[in-house]
Order: sequence, then structure tokens, then C-alpha cells
Amino acid sequence: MSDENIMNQGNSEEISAGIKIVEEKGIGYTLTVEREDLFKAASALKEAGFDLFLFVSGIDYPESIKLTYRVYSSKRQNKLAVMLKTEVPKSDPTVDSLVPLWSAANWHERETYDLYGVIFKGHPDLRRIFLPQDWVGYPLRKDYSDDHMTVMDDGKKDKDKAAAKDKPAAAAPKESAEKQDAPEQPSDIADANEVSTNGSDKNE
Amino acid sequence: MGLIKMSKLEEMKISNHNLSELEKDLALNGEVESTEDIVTEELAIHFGPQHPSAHGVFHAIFHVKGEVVTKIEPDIGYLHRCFEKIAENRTYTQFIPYTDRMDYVASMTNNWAYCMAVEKLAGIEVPERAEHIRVIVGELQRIASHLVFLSTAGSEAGALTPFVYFFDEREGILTLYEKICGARLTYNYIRIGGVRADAPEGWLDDTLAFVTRLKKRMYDYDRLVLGNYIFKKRFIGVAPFSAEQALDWGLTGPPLRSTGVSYDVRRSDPYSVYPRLEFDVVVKYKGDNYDRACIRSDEIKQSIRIIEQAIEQIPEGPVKADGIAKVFKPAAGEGYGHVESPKGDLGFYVVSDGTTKPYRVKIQGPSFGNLQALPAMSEGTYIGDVVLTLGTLDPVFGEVDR
Amino acid sequence: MAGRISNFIDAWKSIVIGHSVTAKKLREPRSTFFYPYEPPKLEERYRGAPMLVRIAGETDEKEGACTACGLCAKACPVNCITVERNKDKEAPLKAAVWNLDLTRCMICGLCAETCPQGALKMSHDFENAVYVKDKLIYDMERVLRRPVMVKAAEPGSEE
Amino acid sequence: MLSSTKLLEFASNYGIPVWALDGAIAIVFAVVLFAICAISVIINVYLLRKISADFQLRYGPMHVGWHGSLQLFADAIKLLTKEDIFPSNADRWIFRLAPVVTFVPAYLGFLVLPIGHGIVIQDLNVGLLYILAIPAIGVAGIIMAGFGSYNKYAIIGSLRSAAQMVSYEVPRALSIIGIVMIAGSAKLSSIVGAQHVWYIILQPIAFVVFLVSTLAEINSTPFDLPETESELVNGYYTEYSGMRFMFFFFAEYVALFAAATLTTVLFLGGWHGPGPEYLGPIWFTIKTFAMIWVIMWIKWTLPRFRIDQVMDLGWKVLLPLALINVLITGLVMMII
Repeated sequence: MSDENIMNQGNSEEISAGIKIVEEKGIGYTLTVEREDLFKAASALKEAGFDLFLFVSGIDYPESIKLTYRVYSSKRQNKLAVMLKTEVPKSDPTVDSLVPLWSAANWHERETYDLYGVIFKGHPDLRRIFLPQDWVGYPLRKDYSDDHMTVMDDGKKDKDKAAAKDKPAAAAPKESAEKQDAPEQPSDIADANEVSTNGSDKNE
Repeated sequence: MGLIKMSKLEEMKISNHNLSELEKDLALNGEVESTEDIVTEELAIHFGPQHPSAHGVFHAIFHVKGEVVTKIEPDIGYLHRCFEKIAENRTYTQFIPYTDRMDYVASMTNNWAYCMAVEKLAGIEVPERAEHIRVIVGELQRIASHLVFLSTAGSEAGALTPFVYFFDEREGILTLYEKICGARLTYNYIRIGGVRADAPEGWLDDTLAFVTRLKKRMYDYDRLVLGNYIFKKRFIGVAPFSAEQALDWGLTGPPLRSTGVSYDVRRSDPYSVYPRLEFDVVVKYKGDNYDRACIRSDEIKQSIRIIEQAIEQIPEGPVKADGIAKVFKPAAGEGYGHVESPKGDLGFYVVSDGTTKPYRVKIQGPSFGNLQALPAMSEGTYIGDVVLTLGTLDPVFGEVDR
Repeated sequence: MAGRISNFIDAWKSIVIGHSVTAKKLREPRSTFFYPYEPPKLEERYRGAPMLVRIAGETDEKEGACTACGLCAKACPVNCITVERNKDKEAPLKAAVWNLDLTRCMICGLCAETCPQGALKMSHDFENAVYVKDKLIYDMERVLRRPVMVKAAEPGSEE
Repeated sequence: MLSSTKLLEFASNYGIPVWALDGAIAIVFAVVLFAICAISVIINVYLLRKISADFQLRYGPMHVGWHGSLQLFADAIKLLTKEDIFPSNADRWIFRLAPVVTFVPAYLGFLVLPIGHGIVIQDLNVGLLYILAIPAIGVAGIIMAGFGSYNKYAIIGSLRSAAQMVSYEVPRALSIIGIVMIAGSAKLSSIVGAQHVWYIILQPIAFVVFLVSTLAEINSTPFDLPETESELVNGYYTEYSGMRFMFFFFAEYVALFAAATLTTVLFLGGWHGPGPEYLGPIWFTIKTFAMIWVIMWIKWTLPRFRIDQVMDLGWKVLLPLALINVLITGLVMMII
């Protein structure tokens, strides 16, 4: 594939009826679909020669989780890679699994399930992949907090733990390791303020 | 000969499936008369998390029947540090040192892919000289990573001396890196819009001298490792993958190219100054362990070619784009940058909401995708072969687990 | 049969070649050196733990060129630097507290790169092992050094 | 054991019971033999480290003693004082006995080795048979170690070892038949005595078969399947530590030394060499260490085979070669 070939590509192409890829700044060709149509669109892409599944990424927004898939074609002459985008509401984060189309989607979907809690319908083995199976919560969501975790650090936290044990529901150790790392992080500080309404004096 | 063996193995599997539980019990209690009915118990071996050839912290359960591995259950996540979450709490520049710690055998390409994604997001043009330096350090990184691969492939096959030779050569690259960016492993060298500092005086000549020497030595090393009869016997024909399988399992990089698919980001989605450089995308067709090993040795030679050309072409000029504020604040949008890292297609997908910190950074680690194919690739081979197959996929667990 | 014999010959040939390569390596100089007895050869830009530079010429002076602007602390990805400006009116642009927590520092060099005064440099320290963890929390006394070892690793302060 | 009539006279003159004298002499010989073994192991390990360092662009041990010559003693002290870890599910006696059972046969092989002209502890008529048979018992210890440690890696390693040793014992023994045919004796001293021309020249095929199967017997690369660190962590002695580990280590190097001496006796002319006869042991030592150097050169160059390939090589290549060698030797002897 020469350089000119890529330069001469058009800006959009209709892959199949109603499914059209358009160019977007920064990320290349994009195809945005409703979540009901995801499997259909993905099948169409596979039919059109996109045979290599590269990743699926979740992005957490207040109301929904956006999913971005990237597929690549080893057969086509131009428009070699496409970002396939869809959106699932947080109240019901389910979407069709693409494992029947690409076996490679298996671990990538498990990763998204692990970190975002998106449930992929039809996935053969939907378990957590990085975190322990008994982990609570989905860490990459913006509202995730690890307050339920016990942090061990130089005995100082042991006191915190003891305090937390006295009133397990009210006071959890607020100062997690993550917060020490980044005190300027706005969302976490907001979280901390919320928690500190019940019993902030018990810590430190 | 190989075919007969495989079919025998299949037969074995099938006959075992057909045995009823009672028959198996009888067999295990020794109440069988003819030796044909003896059923050996399957053994579950825990490979790792700490194992000499686990390439990091990798846990897998091997179900073995005699010496044959019938099933592999990989279990990853021991090195999970959730860099994607950390990225959301760091500024764009602050995240660069973290990318060093993913594929710690090839930190430079990690830096590069991340910076490229942010540059695409913010629409920054990188000066020519910086691009050339990036290409040089990136290709040096590919050589270094492939040298590590060759050494570990040799040592997993039992040859411990080539291991030292390759690491000795790699030391030369690390010294070059120390000269240009001050660190030997975690470089933190490539910056958004350029590189951290220009190459010091004489560095380009040193690099040229190094690759010239390496080119000569690679001839000997190829004969010592890849040409060795025992090495060939261990690697040829083991765990072959077809192009269809490789695409289905989402392999990238050398494992994919060894099956005949010519997917190299440097060619299929050209970046930097690669369109101006002459090199071949090395493609092999059998997709077995030997092809996966040879492809890396050949890529070292291509990288040497690229470095020679880049040093010849490098222009004078600035090494960092102008007008990038210390507190970098790109407009809201998305950026995807990917490079051909030594392990495969390494991509960063950066989403900005217009603040100083990225809203989301998704890391597409090639090792993650490649490792996924391990069970499909090596079930039905011997224990020793599984170790080699894991080696030829060349996963780095800092990148798999992130 | 012919194939088997040629295979056999190839095998022995490759094994003999392999042995000749290792024998050739016997004559090459050793690539290791006696580290604790021989100082390692560090390159000029080598990044060790961060250090503050004393004002050139003032050898006895404990003051550095640091103006306590705090940019290094902001640039640090792991928040290992603590800077507090002197409240004293006589020397307003000096640091009262400049602490470095080396247990966290990942020696990325972003602080030195950010420093507008060129007062922060990466030293050539690499033997950072201690028995007590607290010793890794460096205060200003420990960090202030004369710039003898390091010329410049950062583009801003180069030349 | 009392072959000398003088000793017998001495015993009867002073009223010492024969069994006591016999026992005393046996103990003296055992101690001497053990000392020789120990020294050989020390030298071997030092050589291994230095030779591997030579090949690998390193210096090897340099700090303890002159050029690291005392490093092994430091290591021995370390291993002896280390905690003896006993796996909780291990089979108590089998686990404890295994290192001894591995070590003793390797050590007993030296009984019949002629070091110089007439310098041999017990010159058995079937010395060749003895030296092939006794060290092979060591595999029992390896199986015991694998079985006793209650570890999957160990059991696989020990089974591999058993398969390998049994397979390679056959071509190894067959390769020597040619020598027995030429020398007309299975007595090691007469084999050496008959070697006016070294048997490596008269029996090249036998030498190759013998060397390869010897490498397999002593678990040296390319046949170090029982202890492949990249697959089985450490094979049969994964669970051993401290002194017990040292016994395995010891056995391995005694086996290496025994293999080198046997090769010297059978193929390299034993004590023969220029100069007067009393220089024999020196020539013998030089040849032995040259052999050890070659084995280490092989060890530090080649990768290892896979287990099925090891079996293939043993049964399909070496065994026919050894038989062909016997045939050729017979034909040539008939003609001449």
C-alpha cells in the first residue's frame, strides 16, 4: 500500500445499507450505531472485510457508557480501520457480544466488563479478568470509590481501620492511596467531602 | 510424521471422552485387565505466577496428560496497576512516565504512541528533526526488544549462552539511550510535540557505529541460535497458526505477520517519516514458532536499514513544536494514535473534555491481544512447546495487565 | 534415506558452527566490570535522584538558586516534592521547606525540566539503598548540592 | 579384598583378625575415594563457573579467594547452614533417602577405574559391566525424589529422567561392545593396556554414540530434560534445599567426573602418554579435564531437545548406530 493510496481516500463510504463510515478528526473513520444495531453493524463490517478486532473501550459519561470498538481490515484497499461506536445507558449496561464474529473480542469484552460493568450478552465466559472475582464495583467508572477497601500503610491506617470497625457504616477511611497521590483531583475530593459529612473527626 | 502424531493424539482424546465414568474409575483403581484400557489421570499443573519462564507474573493452569497439554486456562491481572484510571488523574505530560512502565522492554514506543495520540487529539505538528529522532530511537527500541526476545527464546529452549550475547548487544542500545535521555529502561523521552532534548554531540555517529557492528554480529548469532539443528527441531512446525486463525484471534505484530498477513502500522497507517524510508515488511507464511522467531531476527536487519537511512536524512532544526503551554489544555475531542511497537499494534485512544487532564485513556496493548491466542495455539502440544509458544508470542505482562 | 543422511549432515554442521561461534566469543573482551570496586560509567545526562543546585561560587552558602515557585511540585506525577516558600520578609524568594520523598520518586525528570530557574537538576546518585525507609525522605540539606557532576540534562538549561 | 599375601602374613603374624584388617583397608579406600570425589567436585564446579563465564563474556566468581577459588566453600557453608525445608505433604523417608540413593552409586563407580598402571582399587574382571550398571542405580534416587516431594513438577521431572536413563543405557552399553571385541576383555585395566592406538580412532562411531548417550546419562544439555528450568522449574529437586540440595548437586558433578574418566579410559587411552609410566595419572587427569571442558562447551552452546525427540534420538538413531558399529567391528576383525 503506497502513500498516495491512503491520501486519495474519500471521506465516507457506505459499507452496506444504512451503515456508513465517516471520517472524524483525530481518530479516523467512524461508524456510530444504536446499541440494538451493534451486532448487525459489526456483522456488516465483518462481511465488508474487517477481519481483525483490535480493542473495545468504554468511556464513562454521567448517564451512559460509550463503547468504542476498533476493527481493521487485512483485505481492503482503503479505509483500513474503523472505529465502531455505540452507547449503553448506565441503568441497563447490556450490549450484544461480538465474540461470535471475532474470537479476539473475548478478553477485550471481559476487560470492559471488569472495569466498567458492561454486560455483553452472549459472551461465553464473562468473568472479571484483571481484578479478583470477588471485587466490588467497577473501577473505571467515574463514581467508583475504593472506600470499602482497607488500606495498610505504616500503622497509621490501622488506626483508621479500627475507627472504621467501630462504626463500619458511617466512617470509612477516606484518605486512600490514590488521593494522596493526587490531591488536586477534583472528583475525588468531591467524593471525600460527601463521605466526610458523617464523622470526619474520627479519622486522623 | 507430525501429522500421524497429531491424529493419534486426537484419537486419544476422543477415546477418553467416550469412556464412561465407571470405566474411568475401574481404570484408576487398577481393576483393568488389558493395558489398552489404562487411563492416565489428567494432571493440573499451576504454571506460575512465579515461574522461570513466565515472562513476568503470569498464572496459567495446564491440564496435562503425560507430557501433552490438553487444556490451558490463563489467568492474568497480577501486574494490574490500572494505568487507565491513573491517567484520568494526571495531566497529559505527567502520564508519559507511566507509559514507560507498561511494556518495560520497549518503553520508547509506548511514549511515542501516547504522544502521537495526544498530538492527533490536539492537532500538533511535530518538527522534522524530532520525527527523525523518534524514528531512530523507536527502531533502536525494536532492536532491543527483539534482542530480548531472541535471548529468552534461546534460554527457554535451554541455550543459556546466546542469552548473554544478546543482552550484551542490548547493553549497547541502553548506553545509547542513557546518552540521549539519561535512563536505561524508563526513558520518558518523547514529549507531546517532539522529544525531550536533542541528541547530544556524536550520538548519531555512535548509533551508526553500533548498528554497523550489530549487523555483522547478527550473522553469527543467526547461525548460533536460529540455524542450530536442535533449535530448529524444537521450533519448526510447532503451534502453527493460519492467517484466518490469527486474524480471528486478533494477533498483531510479528505473530500475525508470521502467518502471511502483511499488517504493519508503519505501512498500513503510515506515521512519522516512515513513508519516506525504504524498508521491507517481513512476512513469513507458516505461522509456526520458528517463523515467529525468525521474523524478529529479520526485523532487526530492517530496523538497522531504517536507522541508517534516518541518520542520513536527519535535518537540522528544533526538536519540539512551538506554542505548547506547560499546562497543556487540548480542546474537547478524541484522538487515536498507534505505532508498530516491537510487540505489535500499540494504540492509545485519548478522550479529552477540554481540561488539563484526559477524560479517558484507553490503552490497546498488543501483548494482551497476542496472549489471548495462547490456548488456541498450543493446546495439544508438549509442555516444553507451550513454554516456547508463550515465548514466541513475546508478551510483556506490564502491558498485558497494565 | 538420502534425505535422512543429508539431514544428519546438516545437523552436525549446524552444531559444529554453533560451537565455532561460542569458541570465537572466548577471545572477546569481557563485558562485565567489578561494580562495587570500579565506579560505573555514567553518561552525562544520566538521571539519578533530583537535586537542588547551589548558586555557583558560593561554596559555603546553604542557599540554592531555588525560588520556591512550586512548579516542580506541580509537575511531579507522583507528588513526591513538597515546597514551602519562606515567610521571612528578608529572603522572600527562598524555600523554607523543600522535601523529596524518594520512596515515591520515579526519577522521570519532569521536575527538572519544568524548573524555570535551572535550580533543579537530576544528580548522578544511583546508590539509594538504605536500611531505614525514613532516610529516603530527603530534606533541603540533603538535596542541595554543588553542580559538579552534572552539566545539564534538560533542554531549557542547556548551553 | 585381601589379595596381597604379604598383608595376609602380616595379619597372621600379629594376630589381627582378617575381617578387621579387611574392614580397615576398606574404610581407608572409601575415605580416599570420597576425598577424590570431593576434590573433583570442587574443581568441576569451579571449572563450570569459569568456563561458562568465559563463554558468556563474564568473569565468573572473583571475590572469594584468588579469582574466586574459594567461592565453592562459601557456597557450601551457605548451603549447610541453610534451613532444611521439608514439604508438609512429602513422603518422609523417601524424601530424605533420595539424595543419598542418588549420590552413592555415582560415587561407587570410581572403585574400578584404573587411574594409572596398576593404580586401581578393585580391578574387577567385569569392571566395564560394573561401571555401567552401578551408576544407573542413581535413577532410583531421582524417582524417589520426584515421588517423595509431593510436587507435580518433581514427579514429571523424575519420570522424564527415568525414561531418558533407561533409553540411553542401551545404546551406551551397545556402543562399548566394539571395544570389548577389540580388547578381548571387559576388565578396564586390560582395555587401557590394549590401547596402543586410542579407540577414538578405531571406533569413531562408538565414540559419538557413547558421548551423546553419556550426555543424556548425566543430564547435561542438550539432554537436561529432568531439570529443565524453563519448563519444570527445577525438575526432581524443586523441593530440596540446603544440605539435601547439595547432595544432588554433588551427585551431578561426581557423575560428570565419572563420565569424563570413563570416556578417557575407554576412548582416550587412559594413562597412556609420552614419558615414563609413573606420569600415567597425570596424563589421565589432563585427558579427563579436557573431556570435562568439551562436555561443558557442549553444555554452554546447545539448546535442549524435547522429551519425544530425546526418545526418538535414543531408540531410532543411536541404537541402530551402535548396532551398525558392532557389525562393522565384527566384519573388520574377521577380515584382518
